Amino acid sequence: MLELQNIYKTFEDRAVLVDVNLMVPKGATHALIGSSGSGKTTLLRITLGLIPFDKGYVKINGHALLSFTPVEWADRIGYVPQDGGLFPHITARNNVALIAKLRGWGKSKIDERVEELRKIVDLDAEILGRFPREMSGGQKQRVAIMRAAMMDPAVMLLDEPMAALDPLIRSSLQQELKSIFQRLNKTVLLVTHDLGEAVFLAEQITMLHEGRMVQTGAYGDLLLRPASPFVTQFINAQRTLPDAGDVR
Amino acid sequence: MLELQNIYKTFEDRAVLVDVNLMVPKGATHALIGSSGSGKTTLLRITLGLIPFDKGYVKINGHALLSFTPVEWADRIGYVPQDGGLFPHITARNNVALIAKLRGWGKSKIDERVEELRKIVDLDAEILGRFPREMSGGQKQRVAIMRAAMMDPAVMLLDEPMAALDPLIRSSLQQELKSIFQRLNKTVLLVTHDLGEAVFLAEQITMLHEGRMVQTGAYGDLLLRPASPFVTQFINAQRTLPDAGDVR
Amino acid sequence: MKRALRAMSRMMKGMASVRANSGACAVTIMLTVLLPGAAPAGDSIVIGGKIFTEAYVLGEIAAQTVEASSTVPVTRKLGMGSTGILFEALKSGAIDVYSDYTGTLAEAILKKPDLKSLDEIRAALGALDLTISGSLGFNDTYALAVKESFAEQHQLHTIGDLIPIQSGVRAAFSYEFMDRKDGYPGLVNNYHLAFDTQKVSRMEHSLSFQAIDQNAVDLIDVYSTDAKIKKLHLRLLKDDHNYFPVYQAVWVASKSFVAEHPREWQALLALEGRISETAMLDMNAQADIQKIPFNKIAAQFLGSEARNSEGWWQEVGRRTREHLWLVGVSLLFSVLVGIPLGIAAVRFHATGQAILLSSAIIQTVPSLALLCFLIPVFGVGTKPALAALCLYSLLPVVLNTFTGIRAVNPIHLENARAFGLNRRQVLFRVVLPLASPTLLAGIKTATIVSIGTATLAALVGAGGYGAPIVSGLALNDVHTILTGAIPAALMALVAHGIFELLGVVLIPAGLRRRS
Amino acid sequence: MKRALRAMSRMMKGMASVRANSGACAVTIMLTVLLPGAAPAGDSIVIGGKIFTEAYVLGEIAAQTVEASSTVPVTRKLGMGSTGILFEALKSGAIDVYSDYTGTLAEAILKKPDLKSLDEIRAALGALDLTISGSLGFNDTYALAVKESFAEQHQLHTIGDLIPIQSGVRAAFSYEFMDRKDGYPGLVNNYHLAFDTQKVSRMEHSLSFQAIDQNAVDLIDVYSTDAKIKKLHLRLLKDDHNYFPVYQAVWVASKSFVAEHPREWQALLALEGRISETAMLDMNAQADIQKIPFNKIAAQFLGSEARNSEGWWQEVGRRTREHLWLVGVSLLFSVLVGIPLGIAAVRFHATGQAILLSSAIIQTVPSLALLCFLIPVFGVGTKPALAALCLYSLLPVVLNTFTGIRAVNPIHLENARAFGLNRRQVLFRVVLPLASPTLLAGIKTATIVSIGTATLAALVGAGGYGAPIVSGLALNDVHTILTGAIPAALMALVAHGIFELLGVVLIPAGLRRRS
Ligand SMILES: Nc1ncnc2c1ncn2[C@@H]1O[C@H](COP(=O)(O)OP(=O)(O)OP(=O)(O)O)[C@@H](O)[C@H]1O
Ligand SMILES: Nc1ncnc2c1ncn2[C@@H]1O[C@H](COP(=O)(O)OP(=O)(O)OP(=O)(O)O)[C@@H](O)[C@H]1O
Ligand SMILES: [Mg+2]
Ligand SMILES: [Mg+2]
Repeated sequence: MLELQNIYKTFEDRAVLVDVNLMVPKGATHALIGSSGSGKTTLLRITLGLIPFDKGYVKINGHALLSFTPVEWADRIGYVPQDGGLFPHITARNNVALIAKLRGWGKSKIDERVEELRKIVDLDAEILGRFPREMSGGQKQRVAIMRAAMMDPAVMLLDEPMAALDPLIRSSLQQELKSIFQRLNKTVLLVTHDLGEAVFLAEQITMLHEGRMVQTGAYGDLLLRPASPFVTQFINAQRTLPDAGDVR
Repeated sequence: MLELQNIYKTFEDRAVLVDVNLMVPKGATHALIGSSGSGKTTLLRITLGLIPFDKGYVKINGHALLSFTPVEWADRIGYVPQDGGLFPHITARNNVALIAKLRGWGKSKIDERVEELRKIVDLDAEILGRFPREMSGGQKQRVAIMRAAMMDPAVMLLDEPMAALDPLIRSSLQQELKSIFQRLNKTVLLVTHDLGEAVFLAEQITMLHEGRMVQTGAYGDLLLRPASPFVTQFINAQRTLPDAGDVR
Repeated sequence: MKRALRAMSRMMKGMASVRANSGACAVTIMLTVLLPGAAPAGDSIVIGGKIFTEAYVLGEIAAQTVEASSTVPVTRKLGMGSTGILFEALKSGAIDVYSDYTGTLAEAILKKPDLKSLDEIRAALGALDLTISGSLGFNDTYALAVKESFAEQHQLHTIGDLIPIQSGVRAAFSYEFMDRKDGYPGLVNNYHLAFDTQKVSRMEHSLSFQAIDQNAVDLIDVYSTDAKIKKLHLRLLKDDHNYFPVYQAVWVASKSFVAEHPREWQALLALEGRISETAMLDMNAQADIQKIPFNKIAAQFLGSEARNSEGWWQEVGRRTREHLWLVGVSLLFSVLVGIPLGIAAVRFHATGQAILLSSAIIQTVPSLALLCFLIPVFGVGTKPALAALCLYSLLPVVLNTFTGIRAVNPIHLENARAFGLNRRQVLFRVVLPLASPTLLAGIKTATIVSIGTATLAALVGAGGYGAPIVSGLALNDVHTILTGAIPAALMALVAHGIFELLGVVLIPAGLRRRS
Repeated sequence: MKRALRAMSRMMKGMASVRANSGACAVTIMLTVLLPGAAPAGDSIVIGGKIFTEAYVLGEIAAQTVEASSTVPVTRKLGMGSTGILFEALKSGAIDVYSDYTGTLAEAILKKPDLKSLDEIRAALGALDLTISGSLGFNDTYALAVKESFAEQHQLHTIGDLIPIQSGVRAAFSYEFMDRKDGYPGLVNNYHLAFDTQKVSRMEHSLSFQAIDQNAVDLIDVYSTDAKIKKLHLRLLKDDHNYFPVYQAVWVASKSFVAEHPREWQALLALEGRISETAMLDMNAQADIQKIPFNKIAAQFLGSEARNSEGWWQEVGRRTREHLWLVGVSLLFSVLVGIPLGIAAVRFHATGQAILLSSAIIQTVPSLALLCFLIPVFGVGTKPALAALCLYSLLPVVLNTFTGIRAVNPIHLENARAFGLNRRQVLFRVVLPLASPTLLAGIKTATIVSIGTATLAALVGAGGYGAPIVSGLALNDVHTILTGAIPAALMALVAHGIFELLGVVLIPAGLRRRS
């Protein structure tokens, strides 16, 4: 269970998060949507203990962030940064395997796990030997997902993890992730701009706007019982494909 | 008019582009879609003259890339790199205004133009004073679009320019861009994973797969007369929002 | 430790006494451009001077004479390296007047050693837009000296007086005097002397004073105004045949100075014939033996009050200016040459390796050896010191420029090109700003190493903090050493501070961390 | 230029003659750990020796004696800095045997100057696990010398023989001899001499030889085996009262050497009493005046063939090893100390400024002054040179480490923490690899500066390429200078190459550019 209580955060006197409350029960997937600059990434970084915040509590299973060492905390959480955040000086494989190595995993165990994840994200084996600067945007993003999943953490924080993927890989990866989350009972907090993705993966959705929570609820709530006109506007803005019938 | 003829490109003996041909008439917008790692970004970089290629021609209005100096060529083209590619050491405003300054524009002319663009991408004025590391993903992406448009180039190459934007800003920006492209008769090559975006902005769509062109045509052609089952698969993979009716 | 100190002091003396080195000729291109002789003259009258006792005394006399006759401020640039340097300085207007000797002018500047008379020399200098005064009254040339007591005993006044006792005289002559045609061989010829060659020995010049003092010898050769003549109670024997070449002391001035400041030049000319050999010898002795400050000696001679002796603060101030000049120029060099070399090393692979290698190899030449090798090229003084400092400051700057640039993420270069920046713009707008922290660290290393190495410059008479350090080491006087060492350390502190500030100004804000 | 060279040569000599410096005491912690006296002994017998002519000759004699009696290879470590250094080396097993004098052992090592007899001294050394041989046959102490001719004339053989002519004798004694209780004052007392004090003068030791040669004086003090005694045809007056302290030459060995190599020790003991004062004086003269190589002199003495003189290649090889040792240790130091300091400077702001400042200030102490200051602490030899090199190599490494780390994009640190790397892991897996190009450039600068600065080490007798450079400068012999300068430049070349390779190994492939 992941809990965020009354989080406040300012950057140089500008309030970026104001009284954010969030509760993701164990095994649940929660989506965070909202306008650009509304504080989604900042919220994930706070949850990870990477940046200080002004007020509030972050808890896992009732234990506060501060009662863990940074390493213990990080070991509980898998993280996909918004830009992938691969280390530039090591290969994709080493990016994925780094922590496992440091935790003393054997080589065969690591290789097995990497292979398993590689299949899930549908990446060519050969690409794992490359350095980040030699990969395409979507390839880097998939490696970042592999890295986050490597240690099989109980909690996962994903910051627009599939934004750079083509529809085909994206939808199959969404399928995979959904089944993994359910099968392994992961607690997941997912930031996405793709409402379809949010609805497909998450039971609950929280909409953020200018650092404040506008509404939390299932998709149906947002659609049918919007807390403000902005919610409706936001949902309707998603551009859909024209139907076959509308096309010459 | 932007022309790519018989482009071949290998990275360390791996073929990345194979016999790519593309023709974007003056004033037209062309979308490039395709799977991750299929060579879309590479194709844009080749068009810009940033990396050498093995075979083929790149032409603007019938004049080959090689008959221009790099600076002349770059002055004709506006570019949004896949990751935004802002210079980390200068502010957003300076990123946008850099070339204009170097080309000797007056301060008021620059300020006016920046303000105009800022409104189009719907960015807070205050954010222009920040450094890239102090901005959110979507904010950086909008600054990158401003920078590409700053000098009002005749040709624009956009590499997933709106991937990190929320649906609301994205759809309004798509509107703005479409009208600009039409009004100012821009020649545009756009890479996107959002089929809706491709269909909305571009008359013609080219689908790339593993470095080869699979099909070029209007959306209707791809949908109704797919060159291969992969095309259909790709289009259908786009996850759409459930209708209101399907929701509790 | 003590011996080491003593040995160093000897070394310094050896170097400082390199007197009229022609030098300053085969100047390499870059360095000449950077080294305009010395700081420019400006609105004051600048009195120059060479780096030995007599030149300091005469320089002080000139300065005080001008001060007494004029309202124009006077700047003293005494202790400059060599005849060549002073000559260049005079030509370029960096100094206005200094003292020299007719023989030296004829030989070292005019390269016509057979010019003897003042008028001939003045005429020849006229072509170079220089002029000289008449003789100041003394002739600083070779002379023969005996002990007063010995002279009394044998009634010796002139060289000719030696003839009656010639077979019994024990003489010690310097190597130079023995070897020069116009030294011993000509002398014997001219005066028809017949010494007992068994009793004539060659000896290091400084040892011969010791030898005559201990009555080991009776007759030695000296410079006619050497302070030791007085100290050891020697008597000079008159050269009544005028055999020895004439080294009349004169003022040397640029014609423009004479034209612009006729009153001051008249005041200097008024000193013609006023400084006798005895008077000069006396003043040299006061300086060398009694350690009376030059300005007091000059004031006493001129009959005026001494201006206040240079205080501690003034000395430190002057040393600071000298040291800053040394460090500043080499810093400028390392920036203007080192950074472009570093950039070139990145751009052209083979050339790059060559550049990196040469700057590495230069660094392996030990500083004393480098200074020794540079003296024949640049003479003594600020120039060889600057040349050495410049060469030493290259490696850190070149290497860090190279490394810093190579570490720039190539994606930024690609983007810069994509947006239409040309090579220059990519360099100045993207590459250098992004590499600036590493670059600045290289320049900082070079600067601080320079502050340390510049203390060696005193060995070639370039002044700076090295001067008190070197003389302190020579005298084994910790207080004097610290007069140089503490300001040098402080300068390093200040440099550190300045580079912190420069970091704030030069490193783009986007790269700095808020911590 | 010539004068500068001569002055330098004098300086070198002054430094090399610092003979039995106690030193090696107040060693700072870090450096003692790093400097184990010299390279370890290994499987060969190591003969040590101090840095003056006689010690070289005796060392060569010992080495050849052992070689003749043994199959164990012999290593020569002649020319080591000071008694203290040799003593430490002996204790640590870095050397096995060297030659010394009873008086020196009593004073400098045992600190009991009143121990006189060989047996007392041997007993006292026993407690330190050392032993000595009997006297080799000569006593290198103070002695009085007169010219042979003068001796003949006055029938002088012993000091007592001076009494009849005492009022007429002109004497020149060194300052040290005049001032030491066991010098002149005691001598006069002991022998009831009554010189005419008017005729006794104090003089620099080296001058007194000149003075007696020129018949300026009749009597001087000397060391009893000084080569000049022979050169100037002096006669030593017998000290038949045994007034002067005894400085018997002996072999000093560690007990473990005696136990493990009894045969070799016996061979050395067989030399007891075999080297007379005249023989030693003769050999010193051969070395100093005739410039015969030490090994030839020793071979001739021992009656065997000289082993082949060290060839050019061998000398270069040895110099290379010495130089590498100097550069290697300081490089190690700069890596082991400089990098951690640089890291600390990033982590703790105030401490960081202090670290950067101190490494900057160290750099401003000029090398000659630093060496002079380090001699009292470390003695002469490799240690002060290493200490100076280590201190100088800090700044580039510290500054580049600091700069390199600060330039790492903080986003990578944040990500590393997010993935659960602890501080150490962040440092070693992310920060240092990303900063490695800048770091490596700093180490490279430090190394190459060290290769250059290490040539100064010859000034304190630490060998290396500086030795030929320094003696070449002294002799004004370009060929000899190049024997040191060219290999130093080549070493810089090789270092450059090695750092290129290191770059390939140490800089993570992901950061390198394919160009
Ligand atoms: N280091 C920083 N210094 C100052 N302001 C910052 C910093 N980091 C983020 N911000 C600001 O905080 C706000 C929230 O940023 P955040 O990255 O959390 O937005 P986001 O919701 O993730 O947006 P996006 O969807 O565009 O990624 C933005 O206005 C951003 O400009
Ligand atoms: N510098 C490089 N060295 C080697 N291979 C490279 C390099 N840059 C790109 N590639 C490879 O070339 C192929 C095409 O890359 P490109 O970036 O063009 O793909 P893309 O179509 O833009 O993919 P995405 O949608 O994921 O951004 C990929 O397989 C990629 O791994
Ligand atoms: Mg974000
Ligand atoms: Mg791409």
